[in-house]
Amino acid sequence: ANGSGRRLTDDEFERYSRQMIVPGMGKEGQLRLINSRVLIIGAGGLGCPAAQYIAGAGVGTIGIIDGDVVEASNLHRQVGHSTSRIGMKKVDSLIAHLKALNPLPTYVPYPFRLTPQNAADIISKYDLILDCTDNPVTRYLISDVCVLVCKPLVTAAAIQKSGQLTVLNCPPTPQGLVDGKYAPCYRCCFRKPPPPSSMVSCGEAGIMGPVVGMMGVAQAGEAIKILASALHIPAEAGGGDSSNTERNLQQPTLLIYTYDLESAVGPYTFRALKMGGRKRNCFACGENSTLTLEGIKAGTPDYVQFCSAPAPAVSL
Amino acid sequence: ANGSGRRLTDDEFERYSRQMIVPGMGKEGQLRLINSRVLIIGAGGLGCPAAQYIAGAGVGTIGIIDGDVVEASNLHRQVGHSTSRIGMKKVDSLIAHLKALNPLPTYVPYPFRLTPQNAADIISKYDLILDCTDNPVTRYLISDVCVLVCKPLVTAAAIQKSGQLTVLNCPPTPQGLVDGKYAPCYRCCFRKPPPPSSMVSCGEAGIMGPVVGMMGVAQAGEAIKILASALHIPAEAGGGDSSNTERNLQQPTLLIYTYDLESAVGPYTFRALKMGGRKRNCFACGENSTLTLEGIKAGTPDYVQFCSAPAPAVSL
Amino acid sequence: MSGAAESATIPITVDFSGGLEMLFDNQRRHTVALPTVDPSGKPATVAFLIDYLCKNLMRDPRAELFVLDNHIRPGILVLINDADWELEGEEAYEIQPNDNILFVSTLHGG
Amino acid sequence: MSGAAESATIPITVDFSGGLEMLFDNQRRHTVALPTVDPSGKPATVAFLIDYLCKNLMRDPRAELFVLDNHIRPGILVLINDADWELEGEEAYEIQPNDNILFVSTLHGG
Ligand SMILES: [Zn+2]
Ligand SMILES: [Zn+2]
Repeated sequence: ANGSGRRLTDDEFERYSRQMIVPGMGKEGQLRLINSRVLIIGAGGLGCPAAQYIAGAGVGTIGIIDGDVVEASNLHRQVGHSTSRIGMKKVDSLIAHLKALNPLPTYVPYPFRLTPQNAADIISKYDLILDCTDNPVTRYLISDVCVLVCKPLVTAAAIQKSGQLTVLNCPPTPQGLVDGKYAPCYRCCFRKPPPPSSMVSCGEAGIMGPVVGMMGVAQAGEAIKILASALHIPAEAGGGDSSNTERNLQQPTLLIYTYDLESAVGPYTFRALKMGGRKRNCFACGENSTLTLEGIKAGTPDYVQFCSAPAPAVSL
Repeated sequence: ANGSGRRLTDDEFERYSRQMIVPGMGKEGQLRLINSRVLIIGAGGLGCPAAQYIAGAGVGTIGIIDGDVVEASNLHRQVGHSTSRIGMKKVDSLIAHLKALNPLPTYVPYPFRLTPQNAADIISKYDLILDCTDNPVTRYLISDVCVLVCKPLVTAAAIQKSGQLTVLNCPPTPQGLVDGKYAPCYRCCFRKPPPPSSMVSCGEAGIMGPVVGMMGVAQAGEAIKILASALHIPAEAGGGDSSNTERNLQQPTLLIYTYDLESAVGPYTFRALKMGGRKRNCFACGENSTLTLEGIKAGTPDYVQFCSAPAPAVSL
Repeated sequence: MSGAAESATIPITVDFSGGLEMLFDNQRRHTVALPTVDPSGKPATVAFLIDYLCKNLMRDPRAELFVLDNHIRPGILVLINDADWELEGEEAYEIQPNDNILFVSTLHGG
Repeated sequence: MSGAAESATIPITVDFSGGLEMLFDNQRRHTVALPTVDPSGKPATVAFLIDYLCKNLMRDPRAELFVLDNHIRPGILVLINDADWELEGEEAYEIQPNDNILFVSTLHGG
């Protein structure tokens, strides 16, 4: 994916000139973006702003998967949709917006839910995955498949006045490789889901638009830098280098955004938390993992059951 | 601006429900937004994402001022425009996008530049100002007028891989009042512009889309919290309280975003810097200030000259 | 309270984020003077801190949103001075003066 | 160099942001062992640090992008431990061990 053998067109030169002259991007970085394939899972509050900047930057192929349709109550934060497209599949609505912004990329719509049955086929077609979903069942599924098909994952979440973001499995390392220092997967960082009773969706708990917007734009930012600088190519295979520690990949940062309605931006608005590396005993990427693509397709693990462990009947 | 005497319509209830249920927002916060007037100065890389979330949240009146037209090289970051609207005034292009997102607010287009002659008339019609411009001449003008007509200002800037944001003059305090603790203006924090030779525009130096996008969304976030929680109403006049220190307003935070193309988000990506309060000797808001609206209109100070102090003929 | 040694304490800050602040007076940062030793006389660990917070700082009856079976509930990250507690020894980590302990519930909305 | 006392030094970190890092080896953070006293024997201040950085750390000939007339150039903020140096005494502030000094050029693009 280094773009050799392809030149930029005049259209591309004009459209991308302002980011190509940024030190560190250049024609090389732009060609890497053009030759890259990004999958955005979820076309909601995270996926809309993320997709705008991914498309604007000129990523060559952009897949978007979501089974929902646009509702009026989405529009305060899902800025890639519109009032006239209420009732339309979110995937089609968002792609209509993105095509108007930048007609050059290839857009691939998947107007249905990601499932254990279709996940590997879809995810394996892309170079980098953005987790813009809204539920732990899908989050664990995405991460497991990313481990098995070796894809870097930029994951984010937001609810009410809090947002979180982290870069996982980057560069991707085969399952079971735990010697040395490798980047963790979602399960390494978040071993178990919260009990369902302690969870609420954005529909039930609410969400401030700029909170989820910040996280979505930040996801696009991380994706663009990974692809433009080839941070997802392991050092051995060329393109990266061994100073992974300085790149915040082996022990990635969990970014926390706390939006306080009663005070302006301040010292605690953003916190950068240091996560551990890949875990030897991780269910998905660890050395004795029994996780396989065939198993996932056949229903093992059972993601729904995993995320509905019994818990007290109260809600946070 | 507390919305008394006005009820939410069914349309509004449906559209804004997900943010109204966020603790601290409620119907009261939503009505304050609906009764508020926000002016966005600049419809570019900052103004586009800021406007999307300001409009989505339901701010009642949204003015947008910009004299430029849409160009292809804008579209990697100016996500409120589109390819088919290249050549159109940015103000009209952005408002077309915002109306499609949310038809309920009143949009007021100002398809020309902000000048010392028109600034006070326009700015005085709004409750809060977003500085989304791209040059110091306009930045100093905006701040000076905000001091004189008592408006809070959310200012941001971005270039290449760096972004900055701060909330100024909030709550607004009359010129010359420097006893006690009052919020600073732009000149209190940034006394002098850099020499022109050390400055470059986004056109010359380049800009990564997500960098300016993050700052624009963050501006919307700050504006929404100020208006929804009435942080811009001084304690004496009710609506605020005296714990201004905890609100990061008297000594505001300058947020710095550093986007490193070669490493993932990390401990130094965001920094929160503590600025001083209002300065006794500030040219604009200090106790012996001679700045007046009449003077500004008549050409004093000369903003262009102020921002072109002689300097070495090299560029950063 | 209830017989905790009143003698020496360790000054620390405890932060709650991601919604957990609702269980603790809606306050994101608490300054805590933690007893230097636990009731059995051993140095104060994170495990003791969690128990101490439930008994002394929690203003919400729903303790099960913070602890389950005497351990921090799944879906809550514990950060010791901004690093995942797994890098520091988890529950067994001995609290040091001026430590910052952050409890943050992981989010899933989007 | 040039006769600076080689004896005692103060360990500090110096950060550059907003484009200034380009003048300093494209590196955002530098660990600096600053002489405890300036050439005239007075305790090291921020003014001395600025001079020291120009002479010892700058890898770019365009010093005028960092200093003008022996002072930091307009449009650069100086932050001492994350606070505007105007809160700390500006150039006269005496550097303390482990201080973090950040130089950031103010931005105007948008
Ligand atoms: Zn793992
Ligand atoms: Zn001032």
